[in-house]
Amino acid sequence: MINFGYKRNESATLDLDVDNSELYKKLLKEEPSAATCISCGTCASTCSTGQFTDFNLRKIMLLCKRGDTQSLEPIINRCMLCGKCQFACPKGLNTRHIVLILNKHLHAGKIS
Amino acid sequence: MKSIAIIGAGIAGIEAASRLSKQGHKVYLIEKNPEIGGHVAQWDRLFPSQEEAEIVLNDLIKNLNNRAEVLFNSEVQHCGKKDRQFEIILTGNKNLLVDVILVTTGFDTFRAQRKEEYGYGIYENVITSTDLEQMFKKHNVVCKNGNPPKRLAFVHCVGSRDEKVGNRHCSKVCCATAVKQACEIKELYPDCEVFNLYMDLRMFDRHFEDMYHEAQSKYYVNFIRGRLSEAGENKDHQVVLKTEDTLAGKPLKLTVDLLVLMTGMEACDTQKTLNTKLGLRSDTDGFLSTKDVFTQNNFSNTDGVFFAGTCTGPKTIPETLADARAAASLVNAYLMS
Amino acid sequence: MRIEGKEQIWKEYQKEIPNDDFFYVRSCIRQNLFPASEVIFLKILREELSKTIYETPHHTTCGGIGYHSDIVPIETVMTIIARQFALMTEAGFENYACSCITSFGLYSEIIETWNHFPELLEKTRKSLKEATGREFNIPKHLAHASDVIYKVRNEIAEKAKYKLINKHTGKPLKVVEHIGCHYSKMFPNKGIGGAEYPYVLTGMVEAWGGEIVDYPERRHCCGFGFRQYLVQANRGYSLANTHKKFESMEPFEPDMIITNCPGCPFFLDRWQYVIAETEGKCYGAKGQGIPVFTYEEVAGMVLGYDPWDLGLQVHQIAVEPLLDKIGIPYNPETKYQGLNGKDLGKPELPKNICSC
Amino acid sequence: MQERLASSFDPFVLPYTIGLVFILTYLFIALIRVVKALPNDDKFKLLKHIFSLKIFKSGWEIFMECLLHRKIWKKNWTLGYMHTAFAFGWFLLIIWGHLEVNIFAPHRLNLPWYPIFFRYFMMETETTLQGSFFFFMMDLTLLYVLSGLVLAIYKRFRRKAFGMKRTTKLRWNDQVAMYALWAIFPLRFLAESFYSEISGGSFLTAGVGSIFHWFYNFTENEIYIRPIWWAYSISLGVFFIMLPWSRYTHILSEPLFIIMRNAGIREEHRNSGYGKVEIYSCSRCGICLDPCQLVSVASLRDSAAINYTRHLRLWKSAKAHQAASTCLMCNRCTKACPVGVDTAALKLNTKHELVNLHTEKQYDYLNTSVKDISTPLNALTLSGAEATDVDVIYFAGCMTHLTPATKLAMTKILEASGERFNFIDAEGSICCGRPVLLAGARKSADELIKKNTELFNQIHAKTLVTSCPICYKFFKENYALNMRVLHHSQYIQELLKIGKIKINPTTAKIVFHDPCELGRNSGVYDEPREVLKSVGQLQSTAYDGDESLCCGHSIAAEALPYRKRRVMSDDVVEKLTTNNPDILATACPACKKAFSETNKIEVKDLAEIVAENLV
Repeated sequence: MINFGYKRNESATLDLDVDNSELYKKLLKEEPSAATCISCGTCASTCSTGQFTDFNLRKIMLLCKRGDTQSLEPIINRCMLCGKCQFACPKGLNTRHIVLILNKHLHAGKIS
Repeated sequence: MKSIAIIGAGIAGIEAASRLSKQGHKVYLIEKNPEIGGHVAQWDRLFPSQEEAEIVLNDLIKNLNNRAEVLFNSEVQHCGKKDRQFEIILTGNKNLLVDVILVTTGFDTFRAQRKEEYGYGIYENVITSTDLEQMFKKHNVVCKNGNPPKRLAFVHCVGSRDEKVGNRHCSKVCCATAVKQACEIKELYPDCEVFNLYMDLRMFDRHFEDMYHEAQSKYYVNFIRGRLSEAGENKDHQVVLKTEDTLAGKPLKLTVDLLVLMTGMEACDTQKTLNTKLGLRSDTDGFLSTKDVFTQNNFSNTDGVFFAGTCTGPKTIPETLADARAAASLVNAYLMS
Repeated sequence: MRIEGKEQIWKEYQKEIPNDDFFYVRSCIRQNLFPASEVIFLKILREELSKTIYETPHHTTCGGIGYHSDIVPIETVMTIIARQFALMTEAGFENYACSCITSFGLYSEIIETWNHFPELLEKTRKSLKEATGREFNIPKHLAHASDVIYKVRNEIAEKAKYKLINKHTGKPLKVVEHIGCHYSKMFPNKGIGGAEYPYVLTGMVEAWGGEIVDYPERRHCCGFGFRQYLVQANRGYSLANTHKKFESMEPFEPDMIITNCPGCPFFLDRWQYVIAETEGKCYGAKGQGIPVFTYEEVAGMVLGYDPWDLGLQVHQIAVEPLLDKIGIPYNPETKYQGLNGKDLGKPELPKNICSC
Repeated sequence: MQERLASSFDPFVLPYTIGLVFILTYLFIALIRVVKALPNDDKFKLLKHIFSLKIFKSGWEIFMECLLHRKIWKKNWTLGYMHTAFAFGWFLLIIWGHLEVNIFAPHRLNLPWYPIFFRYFMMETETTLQGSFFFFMMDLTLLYVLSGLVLAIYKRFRRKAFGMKRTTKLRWNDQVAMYALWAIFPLRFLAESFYSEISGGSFLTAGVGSIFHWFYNFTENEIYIRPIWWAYSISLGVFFIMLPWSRYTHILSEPLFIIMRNAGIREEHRNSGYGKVEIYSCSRCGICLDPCQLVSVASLRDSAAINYTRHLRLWKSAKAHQAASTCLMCNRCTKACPVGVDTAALKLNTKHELVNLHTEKQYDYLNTSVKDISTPLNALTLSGAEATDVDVIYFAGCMTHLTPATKLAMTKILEASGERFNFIDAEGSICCGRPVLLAGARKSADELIKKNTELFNQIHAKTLVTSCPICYKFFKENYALNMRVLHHSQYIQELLKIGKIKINPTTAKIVFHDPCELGRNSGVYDEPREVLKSVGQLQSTAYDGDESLCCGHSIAAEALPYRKRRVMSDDVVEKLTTNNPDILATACPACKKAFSETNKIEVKDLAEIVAENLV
C-alpha cells in the first residue's frame, strides 16, 4: 500500500445499512430495559461524572443503538457507577447495569 | 320514569346529566365536593382558544337548568345490584335506587410531592400548573417574595410517562396547557423569559399547532428538549434546574424565579372504591377498562354501568364533553329498550 | 425508480440551445487532464457536422477556481467574465459555449447577479472599459459544451460506427453518468433536465445505445470541491466523497462512467487508483477499475476515432477492456507514442489495480 | 463379648470400605489444595491458630455447630432436633462402635469396618453381658437418629411445621446422597434386629428382632439375611462416594471453615481457598430461602444465597454472576445462615471476575489540577479559614440530592445546633466509591477513595456527617480519615443528647425502616430509634433490627429489574404499615425514594421530622 500523505476520511454518517447492532443486541439480551429509553436526558443531567466530563449516558445508549460503538470505548469507563441516574430515570432503566455491560463488552480482553 | 345516578359532577357529569334529564329521566348527580364543576372550576382559561373556564362551565350549568338532583358532599359508601336496579348508599345514609349508573369520576391530579427531586413543597418557588391557574384567576402571578417572575420554566411530564411513580401513560393535556400558560405568562409579563422543558411536544389536536406557533413566533418562548433531573434552591430562593439539552447533547443549567410543574392525570381514588362494588376493572394505567376500545368505550363490563369522561383515560375538554354526550345517548337507548 | 417521474422533470426543465455559431472558450484544467477532449469537440462540430465554432487565443480563465477557493473576489471575476464576453461581442457572436462546468456555473451566476443588480453590471462595464477599453454584450445563449453535443447527439448517432453495446452479450453497456455540480445544482433551469436528474448526459448515452445506471448516490459530488482537494489536509474528505459514490454504484456493475465536468472525470478516475493503492479495493470486474470518460471522448469513440487520438492513454483506469467490449480496435504498440511517433515512455504500473 | 466368626472379613464390608477410603483420600487431597490456595499470610494465620489455645475454642464451636446445630435450634426446635439427631446421633454411634471395639476386640481396631459392622462379627456371651451397656446405648442412639429421620421425611411434606416456607429443591446427586443417608439407619436397624438372635441386642434391636422371629427364623437361614448387611454397607458406601458431589460436603468442610474463620482468615480481595471451603460449607439447608426477599417477594429463586453457592460449585459462572448481580447485599441470608456463610464477599469476587472493567486511568479527570475542575469541586476545595476551620463536614451523598428535603433538613439542624459546618457537596461530589466496589471493581473504588480522602483531609474538621448509609459504611470502614465518621442519625442523636438542639415532641405515630447499610451492615440500630422516640411515638414492627427488610432499591443489585424492585418496596411498605402509622421514617435516600414511589404513606427521613419540630 502506498502512503500518499492523506487518508480517506471515515464517514460521519450513521450507516444503518451496515449492521453494527451487535453490541446493542448483547446489551438488550443482558439488560432488556435498555430498549425502553426515551432519551429524556435525565440521566445525563443528574450524572456525577457528567459534572467533570462530557460523559452522557443518554448519548452513549443512543450511539450504541445506532451502532456507533467506537466512540464509546474511551469514555464508557469514566462512570463512577454512583447510581444517581438509576434513581432519577423515569423509565426505571437499570442504568448501572447498562454501563457495566457496555464496559464489559467494549473492553473485553483488554483488562489491565 | 327511569332513574340514573351520575357519579361525579365534573363537566362530563354535568353534560351527561343535562342531556339525560332533557330526555325525561330522573338524574341524580352525586358530587363529593360542595360545588360542581370538577377540575375545570379550578381553571382560569382554556386552550386552545383562551376561553374563560367559567364561561364554559356556566354554559354547561345553564344547559342543565336545575333539572337534575345534585347531591353535594356525597360520596358513594356502598353500591350493588338489586334485581335489575342498583342500590347506592351515600354518605349520610341516603339511599338511592337507580336503573343506570354513569361513572364520571374523572381523574386525580398527580401529587407533585412524589417527585421529591423537583422540590414541590420543599422550595418556595416551585408550583404546579394548577397553582398557576389559581394565580391567573386571582390575577396575582408572583413569586413567593411578591415579585413578578423574570424567568420562569415549565416542566412537562411531571407524573406522566414515569414508571417510577407508576404512570407510564401520557396525560395528553399538559403539553397544550404548558404552551397556553407560557403564552399567558408572556402576555402578562412580556419581559419574562419563559422556558418549556419538554420530552415530546404533543400538539395533537386542532389549533394546538397554531398555539405552539404563536408561542414561538409571537412570544419567543424557549423550548428545551430535556427532562428535569433535579431542582435546587439558591440563596435568593430561585430554583436552579439541572437538565440535559438532549438536542444539543449537553447538560444544561438554568436558574428561574418560578418553576411550574405540569402535573399529569392519574386514575381517580374514588373510582377505585367503585371497582370492587360494581365489578369494574382497571387497566394497567389505573383508568377504567372499557368493554371495547373502539366501539364500546362508554360501556363497562357490568350491564347498566356506563362511563364518560376522563375516568377512562386522559381527555381534553371537547373530548370529555363529546364522550359525555355519547354516553348520554347510549344510556337513553339502554333505558328505552 | 419510476422513469415516468424523471421524464416529467425532464419535460419541465428544457432549455433553448442554438444550432450553430458558437463562441467557444476552453477550460483551464481539461487541457492538461484530458488534452484531446476539447480538440475532439471542435473536430466533431466543425468536420463531422459543419458547424461554425469560433475560438480565440485571447480568452483567459474565467477566474472560477480562484473564486471558489476564496482567493479572487467577485468583482474581479465579473470583470474577467466581462472581458470574455467582450471578446465574443467583438467577434460578432451571440452564442457562448464553454468547456468547463465551473465556468458555466460562474457565467450563469454572474449573469443572474447582473440581472438582479443592474448597478453591478454598470460597475463592471465601467471597470472593463477603464481597464481594457472594451465593451461587451451579455450572450444571448449560454451553453455548456455538453449541451451542444446533447443537441447534436442524434446526428452523431447517425454517423456512429460503434454503439455503446457489449458485442459479446449484445446488451447495452451499463453507463454511470455524472454531472458536474455547477452545471445545474445552482440554477436548475440552466441545465437540461433540472437540478436533480439532468438529462444532458443521459440523452447522449441513450442516443448512442447505452443504458443508464440509476444508483443511490447518483447526485452526490465527485469529491473535487476545490478546497477539499486543493488543500492537502482536506484531501481525505475529497477521497471519502468519491469512495461513497463508488460504494453506491458498485453493486450495479457499471461498465463505464461518462462525465461533463473537468474535475469529475479526473477524480473519479484518479481516486479509484488511490483507493486501490491505499485500501486495496477495486470497483470493476477482475481487479480492474471502472473506466471514466468525458462526453467528447465517448462521442469520439462511437464515431470510430483512434482511441489514442482521443487521449484515452492518459487515463489512470485502463480503457482497453471497455474498447474490447464495444469492439473498437486499438493498437497496444502505439499507446505510448507521441503524435510524431516517438515513444513517450511507459508509466509505472499500479500495484493493486489491473492495468493494460 | 466374643468374636463370633473366625474370619474378620466378609465381602459385604467392601462397599463401605471402598467408600471410606475414597472419602478419606478425597478429604486429604482437598485439604492440601485448599491450604495451598491460601495466601501465605493466611497460611501463617492458620498455623498460628492451630497451635494456640484458641483451637479449643474452635473445637467447642465445631461441637456446638456441626454436631449440635445450636443456631438451628435457635430458629426452630423441631428443625434443630432433626439436624442434631442426624449429626450428633450418628457421631455417637461411631463413638460407641469404636469404644466397643476398643474394649472387646482391641486387636481389630486396625480394620476400619469392624466398629461399623461390629454386631456381625461379634456376639454377646450369655455369661458376661459386658456389652449390654453398649448395646443399650447403641439402641438408644439409633432410636434417636431414627426419630430424626422420621422428622426429615415429614419435613419433605410439611416444611411449615419446621418454620420454613420454602426448602431446597434437590438435584439428582443430592437426592441419591440423601436417600443413601436416609437408608443407612433403617438398614442398620433391620440388619441388627435380624441378627439380634445371633449377636444379641438391646431393647430396640432385640425387641424388634424377636417380633421378626415369630414370622421367620432367620437364625437358621443366615444366608437370607446377609443381603441386608450388604444393603447397609452399600448405602454407607454410596453416601461416602456421593458426599463430595452433594450438599453433604459441608460435613467435611464446615469444621475446617470454622477453624479458618476463627483463625481470622477472610475472603477479601482474592479468591482464596477460604472461599472454596466457604462454598462447600453451605449445607443447602434452605434456611436462607425465606429471609431472602428476592425469593419470597420477587420470585427470583435462582438468586438466593443457597443457589448462588450451588452455581459456584457447579462452575456455572454465568448463573453465579447473574445471582450475584441481582443480589441486594442486604445480608439477611448471612444473618440467618446457621453455618455463617457470608456470600457477600464471594459475590464481590464473582462480579470482579466477570465484570471485566477496564480500569486504567478511568478517573483521570479527577486528578487534573483541582482548580481547573468546574463548580462541584470548588466547594470541596474552598480555601481560606471560612471553609476549612469547621467542626463538621456535611456530606449529603450523591443520592441525597434527589431527596432534597433531607439535605435541607440537615442544613437547618446544623444551623440550629450552632456547629460550624461545611456542606461540602452542596454543588455535587465525587462518589464515595462503594457503588463501584459493589459492582466488583475494587481498583476503581480505590481511586475514588484516594481522591475523596485527599479532599476531606484538607479540611481540619472533627466530624464527617453523611446522610447516605452507603457512604457512611464506606467512609467508616474503607477510608483513613483524620476525623470520625457519623451517619446523620447518630449525629442528631448526639446533638440531642448534649442539648445542642431541642425538639418539640409530637404525637405522630412513626415506624422506622432500618436501611440495610446502616442497620444490618453497619450495626447502627439504636441511635435513629432514640431520635425518633424523642420526636414522636415510635411503633415497633416485626421487622426491626436484624429482621429489617431491604427496600429493594439497593444499588448492589445492578441487574435487578425495576419491576422486581418495585414489588419489593410495595411489600415492605405493606408490612411496615400494618399498624397504620402516620409516617414511615427511614434514614437513607435510596429507601426513601423506594417508599415514596409506592405512594401509600407519607415517607420521611428522620432528619426531616427532627427539623420540622426543632424548638
